[in-house]
Amino acid sequence: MKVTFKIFRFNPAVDSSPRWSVYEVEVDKSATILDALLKIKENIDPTLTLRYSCRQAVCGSCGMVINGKERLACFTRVLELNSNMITIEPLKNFPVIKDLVTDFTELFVKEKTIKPYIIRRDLEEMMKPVGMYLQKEEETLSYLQFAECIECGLCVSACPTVSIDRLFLTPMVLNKAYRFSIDPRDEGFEERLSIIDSEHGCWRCHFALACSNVCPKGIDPGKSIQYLKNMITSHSLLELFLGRTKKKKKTELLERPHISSEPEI
Amino acid sequence: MVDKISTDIVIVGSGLAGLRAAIEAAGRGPNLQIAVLSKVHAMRSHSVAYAGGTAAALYPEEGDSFELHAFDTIKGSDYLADQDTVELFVKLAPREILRLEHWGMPWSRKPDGRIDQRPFGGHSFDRACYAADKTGLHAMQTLYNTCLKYDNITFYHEWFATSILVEDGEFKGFTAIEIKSGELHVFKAKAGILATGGAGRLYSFTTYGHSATAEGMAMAYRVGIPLKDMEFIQFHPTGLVPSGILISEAARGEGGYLRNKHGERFMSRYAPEKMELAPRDIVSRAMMKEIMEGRGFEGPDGLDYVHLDLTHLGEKVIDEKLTEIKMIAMKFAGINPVNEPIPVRPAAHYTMGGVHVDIYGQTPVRGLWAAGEVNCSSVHGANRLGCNSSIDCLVYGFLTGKQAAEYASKKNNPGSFPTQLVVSEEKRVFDQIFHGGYGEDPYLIKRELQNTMSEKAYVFRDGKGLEEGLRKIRELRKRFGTGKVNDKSKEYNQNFINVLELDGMLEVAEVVVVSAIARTESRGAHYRLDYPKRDDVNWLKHTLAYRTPEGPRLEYIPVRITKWMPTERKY
Amino acid sequence: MSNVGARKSRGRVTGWLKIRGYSIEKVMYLVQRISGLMIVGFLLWHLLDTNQAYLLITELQILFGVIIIFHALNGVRLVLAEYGFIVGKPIRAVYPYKFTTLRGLQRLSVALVIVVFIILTAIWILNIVGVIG
Amino acid sequence: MRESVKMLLHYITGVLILITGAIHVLSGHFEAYGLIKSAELYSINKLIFLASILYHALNGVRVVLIEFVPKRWFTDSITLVLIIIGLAFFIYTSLLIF
Repeated sequence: MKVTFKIFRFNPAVDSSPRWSVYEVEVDKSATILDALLKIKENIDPTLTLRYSCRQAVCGSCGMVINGKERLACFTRVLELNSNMITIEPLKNFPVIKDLVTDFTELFVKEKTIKPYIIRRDLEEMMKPVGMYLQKEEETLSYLQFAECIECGLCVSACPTVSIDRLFLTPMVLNKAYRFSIDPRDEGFEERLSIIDSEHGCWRCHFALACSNVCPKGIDPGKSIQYLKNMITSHSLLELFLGRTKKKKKTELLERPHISSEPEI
Repeated sequence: MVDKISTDIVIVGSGLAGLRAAIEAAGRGPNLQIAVLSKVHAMRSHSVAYAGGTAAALYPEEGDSFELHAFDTIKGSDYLADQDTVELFVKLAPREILRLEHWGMPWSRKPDGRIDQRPFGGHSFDRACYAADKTGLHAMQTLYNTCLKYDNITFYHEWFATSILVEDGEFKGFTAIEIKSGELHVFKAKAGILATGGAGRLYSFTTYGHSATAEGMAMAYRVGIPLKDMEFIQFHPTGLVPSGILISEAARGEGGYLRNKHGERFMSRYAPEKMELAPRDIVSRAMMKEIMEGRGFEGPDGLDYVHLDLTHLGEKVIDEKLTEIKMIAMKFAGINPVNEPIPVRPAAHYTMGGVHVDIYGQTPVRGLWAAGEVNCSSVHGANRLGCNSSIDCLVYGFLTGKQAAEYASKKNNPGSFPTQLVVSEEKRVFDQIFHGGYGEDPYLIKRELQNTMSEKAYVFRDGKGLEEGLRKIRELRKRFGTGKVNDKSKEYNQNFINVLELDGMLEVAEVVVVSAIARTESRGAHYRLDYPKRDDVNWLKHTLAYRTPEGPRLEYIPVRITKWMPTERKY
Repeated sequence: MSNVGARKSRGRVTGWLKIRGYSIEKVMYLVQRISGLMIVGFLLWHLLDTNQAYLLITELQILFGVIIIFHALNGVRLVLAEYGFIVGKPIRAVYPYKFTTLRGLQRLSVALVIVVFIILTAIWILNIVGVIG
Repeated sequence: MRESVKMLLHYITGVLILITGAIHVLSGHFEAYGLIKSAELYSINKLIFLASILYHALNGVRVVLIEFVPKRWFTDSITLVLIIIGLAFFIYTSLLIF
C-alpha cells in the first residue's frame, strides 16, 4: 500500500519558518506510523528528526499530531487512519526544537513543583525499610489507573487551557498530583496544596476532556483532575468552618524480620 | 574548547539501575552533586518495557528462602554464576522490593494486603513481585519521581555520552554530546556509574527498544576495561511476530501454553516437569527445534512461529493481570488473546555478559562502577532467570550508588585532569566522524549487522556459521569506515548519534562472535550444534575480552563456587 | 544548558477552536466560554442602559435568551462534573480503554443538557415571537 | 482567598443566579396574577441577584484574563482590580434600584 506523508519540518539553524516535506512510502498492513517514519528516515531522508525508543507504547517518546489529532506514532497503525494522505506535525503547546522534536523542559519543571513522590514522616523507614505497608485492593484501585502515566505529553498538547495559559500546570502534572495525594501511603497533600490550588492550578481545567480523548494509556486525566478539585474543596471547607482537616487512615506496616542489615563493603 | 561541568558523581544511563543509584547516592551524600545523563528523556529508558515481575524471597514463612532463590539462580545460570555474588544478591533483593513499595510502587496485592507474587520460569517458588504486567513502567515512574525529591540530582535529558576519561587507572569523567545543541561537554567528576543497559539491538528480531545500542559497553571496552561473557545472549521465547515486541513471561507464569502447529504442548518433550516455566534458554531452544523440524507456523520474512495460547485463562485474568499483553497483541498483531493464540518466536532479550566488575559492581578502573545489564557481576552466568534482571538492576544500583557516594565524599582532591584526552575525543567525534566521516550508509550497515547476528549467532550456533559471521562483521567494519554522517546540521542531529551508536555496536558485535567461537561447549544460552555438551572440565570459566587493534584478545578467569557443585541441569 | 533557537510553542487561542477529532465536551467548553463572555457584554449594557432599548430588538432578545439558557444548563452539568460526581469511579486501564468521563453518567448529562436546551430554546423563541404566552 | 474557595463561590453564585434570576424574570407575571405581592422581597431578591451576577461575571472574566495573560504580576493584581470594579458597580446599580 502506498501512502503519502506530509511532514512538518523545521531546522532552527536554517529555516526561518517551518516547511513541509512530502514523501511517498510503501507500507505493509501491520506497519505503524513509527515504522513508516523510520523507513523514510533510513531510506529516503536521514535528516528527518523524531524521538522514538520503545516502539510498544510504553516509553512515551513518539507523541506527535497525526492527521490533526495527538497520537503516539508507535501506537497508531497506518491502516486505522483510513487515509492515503497522512499529515504529521510536532506536538502543540511545546516549543519545537527540530522537525518533530519538541522541548519538554518546562513540563518537567512544572512536574517537580508539585512534589510527585510519596511524602511520609517516617524517614528512616523510607530509606531503610523493615517491612511493607499493607494495602487492600480497593485502596490500590483508587490510584492505580492514574499511576500509569508515561509522560508522553499528548494531553498537554490537546488541552485548550495550556494553549493559552503557559503557567497552567497541565493535565499530566495535575493527574500526577492526584495520583500521589490519594495514595494511602502519602501524607503530603497539604504540601502540594499551595501549588495545585493556585490560580494556575487545577481550577483552570474546564472539563473539555481533550486530555482523556487523546490519552494512549487509558488514564483519563479528565477524571483525576475533577477528583482533585473535590479533594481540595472538601479540605478547604473543613479547614474554613471546622478549623481542622481530615486525618488519613494510618497505613499498617508488616515487618519482614528475615531481612538482614546492609553488608559492609 | 569544550565546556566543563564539574560535579561529584556522574551516572550515565537512566534506567532502573541508573535511577536507583542516583537515589542511593543522593540520599547518602546530601552535599554531593549527582548528574544523571540519559540519551533519551530520563523516564523513557527501556526499563519501562519489562513487564513480568521482580524476584525476591519475601515470605520465608511460606517456604521461600535466600538459599532457594540462590540455588534457582545458579542452576538457571548453568553453574556459570559466581556463587558468592549470587548469595549477596539474593540477600539484598527483598529490601529493594520494600523500598520501591515505600516510594509508591503499585505492586499487585494479595487479598490481605501483602505484596502478591506470581510463578516465573526456572523459579521453584512463586517469587515474582509484580504490578499487573506493567511492572517496569511503574518501577521506572516510581524511581524517576522519587529522584525529583532530591535537589542534588540533576537530570541531563538527551545527552549522549561518548567516552570515559581514565587516567592512570583512575576515573576522571565523561565526555558527552548535548544532543539538543550538538556540542561536546565534559563532565568532570570524582566517581562515575555506568548504567547504560544491554546490547540487544545487535539483533533485528529483538524485544529491545531502539535505544539499547550497547554504547556503554563499547565505551568501557575502548578504555581497556574487559567485556566478560559476551557470548551469552538470552533469547526470550515469546517475542511477538513480526515486530519482536516482548510478550512477557507473565503470560506463561499465569498459565499460558505454548503450542505447535498440531496444537501439542510440545514443552512436555523438553521439560516434562516445569513445562512452559522452564528457564528461557530451554524454552527458546525447544521452540526453535519445533520450528526447524517443521512443526511451527510459517511467518512473514522467514519469521516462523509457534502459538502462545492464553484462551483458557479467561477474560478476567487477562484484564486484571495481563492487560499490557492484551494491548500489545490487539494493537500490534490484531489478535485478541482472549479468543486467539498469539504468534511468538524467540527474540534477543538480554545480555548476560557485560563490563567486567567485581562482586560489588566495581570495574577495574578506580572510581568507576557499573550497574544493571551493562555490568557482568555474573549473577546470571550463562542464562538469566526471568525477573532476576530487574532486581539485579535495583541491587546493583543500590550497591554502586552507596559505594560511589562513600568514595566521592572521602575524596577531597580531584587530582589532575586529562585535558589531552578531551582534545583527542573532540577530534575523534567531530573531525573524524562528523566532518571527515567516510563510508557506506550507516543504516544499511546496521541492517546488515543485525541480519548477520540474527542468522549466525542466534539460539543455535555452530563454528562455521560463527566464523562466517565474524568475517562479515569485519567486512562491515571496513565498509562502515569512520562512519558517514549525512545530516550536517548541528542541532538535534539524530543521524550523527546513530552513527556513533553503530560504531560501538560493531565493536561489541565482534566481541560477541569472537567469544562465542572460542567457547567450544554448550552452556545456558550459548548452544553450539557442533559441541552440544556442557564441558565443566575445560569451560567452567568466564571469558574476558580485551581490546587490541587486531580485535579482541581473550582471557579466562575461574568461576567462584561456594557450596553448589555443578550437576546436570534438568527441569 | 545552552539555548538553541527553539521556536516558541505553537498554538495560542487556536487550541480552543480545534474541535475536529475531539469529543462533544470540547465543543461545549468552547460554547460555554463564548456564551459567558457574551453574557458579560449584555449585562453591562443591561445595567448601564437604563432605558433598556435593546429589549425592543427581537433578534437580540432571542440571542440573549438562548445563550443564557445554554450557559445555565451546561453550567449545572459542569458543577456536577467538576466536583467529581458524574465522572465515574477509578477503574483498571484495560485495552481497549474505556474512559468513564466519555461515557455513562457524564455523557447522559450532556445529552440531557442538549435536549433540555432545545426544548427551552423553542419555548423561548415561540414566546418572543408571540406564538405562545 | 484560595482559588478553590473562589471557584466554589463561582459555582454557588451560578446556581443562585438561576434561582434569583428566575424570580426576577417571573416577578412581573407573579404580580400580574396577584400571586406574591411583596416589593421588599423582590428588592432583596434583586440585590442577591445583582451581587451574584456581579461576582459570577467578574470571576468569569478573571478566569479568562489570567489564562490569557499568564504572567505572575498580572495574576496577582487582577483580583484586586476586579474587586474594586465590582464594588463600584454594585454601589452604582444598588443606588439605581432603590
